[in-house]
Order: sequence, then C-alpha cells, then structure tokens
Amino acid sequence: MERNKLKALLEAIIYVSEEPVTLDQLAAAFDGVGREDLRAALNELVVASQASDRGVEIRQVAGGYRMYTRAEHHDAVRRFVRKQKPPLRLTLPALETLAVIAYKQPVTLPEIQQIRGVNAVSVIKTLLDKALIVTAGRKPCVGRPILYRTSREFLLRFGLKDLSELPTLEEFEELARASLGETAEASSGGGIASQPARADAGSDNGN
Amino acid sequence: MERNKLKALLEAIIYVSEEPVTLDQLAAAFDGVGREDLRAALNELVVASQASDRGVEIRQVAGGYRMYTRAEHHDAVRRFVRKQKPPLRLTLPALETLAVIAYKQPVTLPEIQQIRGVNAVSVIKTLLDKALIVTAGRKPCVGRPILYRTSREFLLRFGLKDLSELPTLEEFEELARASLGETAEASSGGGIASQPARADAGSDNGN
Amino acid sequence: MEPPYSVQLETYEGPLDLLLDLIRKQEINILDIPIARVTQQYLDYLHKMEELDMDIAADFILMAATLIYIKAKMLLPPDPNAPAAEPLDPRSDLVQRLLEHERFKKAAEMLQQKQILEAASWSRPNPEGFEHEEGELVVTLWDVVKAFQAALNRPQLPPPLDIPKEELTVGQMMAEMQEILRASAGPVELERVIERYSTRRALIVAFLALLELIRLEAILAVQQEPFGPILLRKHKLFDVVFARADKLEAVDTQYQ
Repeated sequence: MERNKLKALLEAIIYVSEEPVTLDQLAAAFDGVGREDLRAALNELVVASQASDRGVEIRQVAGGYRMYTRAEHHDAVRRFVRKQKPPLRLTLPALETLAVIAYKQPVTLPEIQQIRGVNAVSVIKTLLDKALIVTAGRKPCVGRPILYRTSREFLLRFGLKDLSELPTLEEFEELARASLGETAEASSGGGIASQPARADAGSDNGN
Repeated sequence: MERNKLKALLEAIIYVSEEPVTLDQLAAAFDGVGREDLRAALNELVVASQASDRGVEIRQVAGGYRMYTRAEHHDAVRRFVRKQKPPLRLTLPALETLAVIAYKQPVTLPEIQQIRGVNAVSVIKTLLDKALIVTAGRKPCVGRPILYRTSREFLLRFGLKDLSELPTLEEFEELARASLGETAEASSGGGIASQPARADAGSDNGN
Repeated sequence: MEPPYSVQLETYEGPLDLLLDLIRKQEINILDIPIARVTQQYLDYLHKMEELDMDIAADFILMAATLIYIKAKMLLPPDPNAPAAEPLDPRSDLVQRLLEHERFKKAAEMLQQKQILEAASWSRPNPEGFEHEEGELVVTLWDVVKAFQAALNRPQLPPPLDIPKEELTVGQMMAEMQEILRASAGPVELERVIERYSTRRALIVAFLALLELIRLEAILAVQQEPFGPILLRKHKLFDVVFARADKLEAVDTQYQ
C-alpha cells in the first residue's frame, strides 16, 4: 500500500477508535502490510501531529495509539467539550499507595502496608472502586493473599504508554537522598535523576 | 495571536465539539481575533486536511466546521472496528446475576431469582450468549432445574487462574468495612484470606 | 508548659511520615540518625496527641517500640557470639524503610503531575457512531464482587409468584405490593418491584396498582436525589387500607 494512503487510513482508524489502537490490531487488519511499515507510518503520524499548527496529536498510551488535544490548550478547548470527563480526585495517601502498587506489582496488601507503615485497606478499596488497580490472582504463600496490580485505566488516566515509561525507583532514590540532606553520594550520580522529577519536587504542600 | 497557534487551537476545538462549530461561537471564544483572521485560519485548516496522507478532514457543514473521516475510508474503518473485541460490557442486572452465579455455582435459575428477588431469565440468556456462563447438568430435585456455572471465558475475562482466586466474602467485607470508615484493625493484613479458598468453588465441575 | 489546647499538631498519615518529617525539618543525615534524639522527639509527639485526646493508631505505637528497641541496641556492645560477618547497624532496617518511603512519596508526586497533564487533554472516541450498545458498563472483577455483596444485602423479596401474572387484577396486584413491602424491613426500590413483571399487561396492572396505593396513602414514592432510585415505603394509611378487603375489591369494580 502506498505510504500516504496507509497514513490516512491509520489516522482515520485512530480517530474513530474508542480504545488506544495497538500495533497488533493494525497488523491483523492490514494483511499485506509489514509491521515495520506500520510502525514507520505510525511514527510519521506521531511526528506530523506535533507540528505547531496542529491541535490534535497522536500519542502512544496504554500500549496503543490514540488522539488527544494538547494539555496546553485546555483552557481554550474546555468550553467546547460537551462531556467532561469526571475528574480523578486522589488523596496523597491514595497516590502513594498507587505508586507502591505501580512499582511493586503484583503486590499483596500486607506487603503494601509494610512499605507504607500504615493500614491501607480503605485506600485499596478506593483504588479498586476507581478501577485504577485490579486483582491479579493470589500469592502462593501462607494465607494466599490477593495480589494487586495497576490496570489499563491507570495507564490511560496517567497518560502512560506502558509501565516501563515510569522513571525507575533508583532515580527517585537519588532524589530522595538529596532531599534528605545526604548530599555526599547524591552529587556523584544524581545527574540523570534530578532532571525529570525536579520540576515537581516541592509541590508536596499543594494539596 | 500567532497564526499557527490559532490553527492548532481551532483544530482542537473542532475535534472536541460534538456539533459543527460556527464562526460566531469561535469569534466569541477568541476575543482579540478578527473574523477575517478566523475565517482565513479555518480555510487553511480545511485545505491542509485534504492532503493525501490525512485521514480526518475538516469540512464546512450546516453553517459550521466539523471533522469527518473520508467516505472512501469508511469500509476499511468499519472493518477494523468490527474486528475488535470490545471490552466486556454488562448491564447492572447482568453483572449482579453473573456475580451470584460466580459465588454460588453450580446454581439453578430459581435459586438465582431467590437471591436477586427478580426474574433473571433474559439476563441468563445474555450471559450464555456472551459465553460467560455455561450449563452444568441438572439439579437432582423436583423439576430437575438446569444448573449454571461460570465458564473458561469468565476466568479469562477476569484474569483468574481458577475460581479459588475469586476474593472471598470475608476479604470483601474487610474492604467494605474500611469504606465505612471503620478502620479495621487488620494489623498488617491479618484479616486477609482467613479462609484460603472457597472450598465449594467449582468442586464438582473441575474447571 | 503550653496549655494543652493551644498546641498545634500536624497530622501524619503514619509513623514513617512523622519520622521523615522530623528528620527532614532538622536536616539530619538519614544515614546517621541520632536515634536517641529522634526517639525522644517522636515520643513527645505521641504525648501531645494524647494530651489532645487524639486516638493514636497502633502503627504509631509499634514504631515507638521499634525506635526504643534500636536505641537500646545501640547502647549495648556488639554481641561477641554473633557471626562476625554482620556487624550490622541497628538502624539500617529503619533507614531502608524511610528511604523507600521517601522514594514512593516522590513517585506519587510524579504520578500526580502526569495525571494533571492527562486530565487537561481530551480524546473524543467514536465521534461518528461506529458504536456499541448503550447503557452497558465495562466491568472488572471488583465489580463482580461488589455486585454479589449488593445482591446479598438487598432485602429479600418473596420469590415471584408462579401463577401467570396476566391473571392478576389491580386489586390482587395491590395485595401483592403489600406483601412485598411487608416482607422488607425498609423501603423497596421501585425498579425491584417492576422487574418482577415481564408482560406488558402485568406491568400496566402493576402501575395502576401503585397509583391506587399512592392515592389511598397506603404507600409513598420518594426519590432522595435527582436521578436517584425511586423508593417505595409504607405510608400512614398502609395498615388501614390493607385491613379492608372490600376496599381492594372496590378498586377492581372500577376497572372492570
């Protein structure tokens, strides 16, 4: 298939699809087109949608491709949106518990509570209710506790391509050490870590 | 406003709007921008969206501007959409009936209706159609009613290895209590999984 | 000594938050915590909570015990019989937990930033009606669990009658409504009642019966919030109306 035609079709499919469209789905739908060609065409679409005169971008999220307006346009766009998505309000303890699950998954309630140092039952229920986490079987140990992991909804709500897009915990460690006054080691290898997360440090008290 | 930024904003607004967006609406939204500038920017958007590698075009319709996929792509788009396995969707009565079957299986229609207090015939049919439940012989009692149990598809859809991975009612109650603000003293998950697995789960129809 | 009620106490979600705050505010090196001092400050905080009659969660007490244990261990000479390979600092477990806790706090902030950005962008799926059925929900296992609990908690209605509903008159239907309300402890959702009838005729008869009962002030239909479920409950004349069989029959003659 001609590249331009392929790109046009891909754009149309991503536009109408309710869920992020995965490469697997596309490969199954376009019989004669190789995965490499699909990937290349998708990349071109993603890049083209970043142009400064474009208001709708194609992004990778939750393992697929999806269209979005840009966050920086939200003031102008909001008044035209008919169906507002219900805001996701999470308390700081809920966010911290979610972070523990995101990084340690699959993980059990006792393990979460060990890390957090507090009872986490009600927070777990909140996260289940909001479908940000799901159960993931049971751990084969004494008591067979339920395992929890983050859901697709989590990736969607937090705009993540997949879990590997999360910064590593080591990166946070550098940051944490630095902020706890343990300056000696932090300065040696802190270069990579401090960049992305610095911006949001100190927003602690914002809530 | 810079022309490219204006075009990006207009594209985003047309994308999120469910109805065609009129020039009047846009003029009201963009205070400092003249109608001529708006019209020119909109024309540029319309023309750009006709490029051969674009699959979503902006058209003037019913006195406003709106996005459309191109007619020549409709067959391909429809084929793609139809092929996708949509996420599992159930009405509330269907969900509840499924839950009763999951926890009480194998179970008969009269027993289900006794618990739910309502007629469940049409809902059972839906669940059979979606292959979430299957029949499991007849109960050896008066009238020999048909028994129902959950299917392999049910396990797959909910990511369960087997039925013993279903959260037990005790586990559920701990979470439910927590939501009532009654901070259950689950000292590090002490209350969890007091009964490892429901002994009755699927015992007679080994999955 | 400050008067007890003027004390302003920050609230902490758990003991690790409290400890981290103590350490951070005093710019203490986390790898070399002055355990005696921090333990004292920690206990002071718990005492203040007590003075304010605040409940102290078990988690806080447990941590106090841990701190005291570490403090005691640091005063003791190393156990000569211990395997030589591990001259472990008694604080190291705690330090690891604090560091990990701090990491997750940072991770939570990062998630929050991502979520804010995500909430500011819109996707408009299915703009041209390549649609699935309406009114259905995407369900998870958790929804199944909750649905079962809901079914168990609902007041049990008598099982639907076996006699064909087509046969019921308005008066008999009123009697059935009475049974339903009498059998349940509290109000009954209108939807639960309606669901019992599948034929058009039975539904019409059921509605007529409900309207009659509302008119006679035997039952009351209330809606506690907009779009909320409509609840049926016994009204002031509930017992009076149903005590008189002739009243129900009189209704039937009206509808002949």
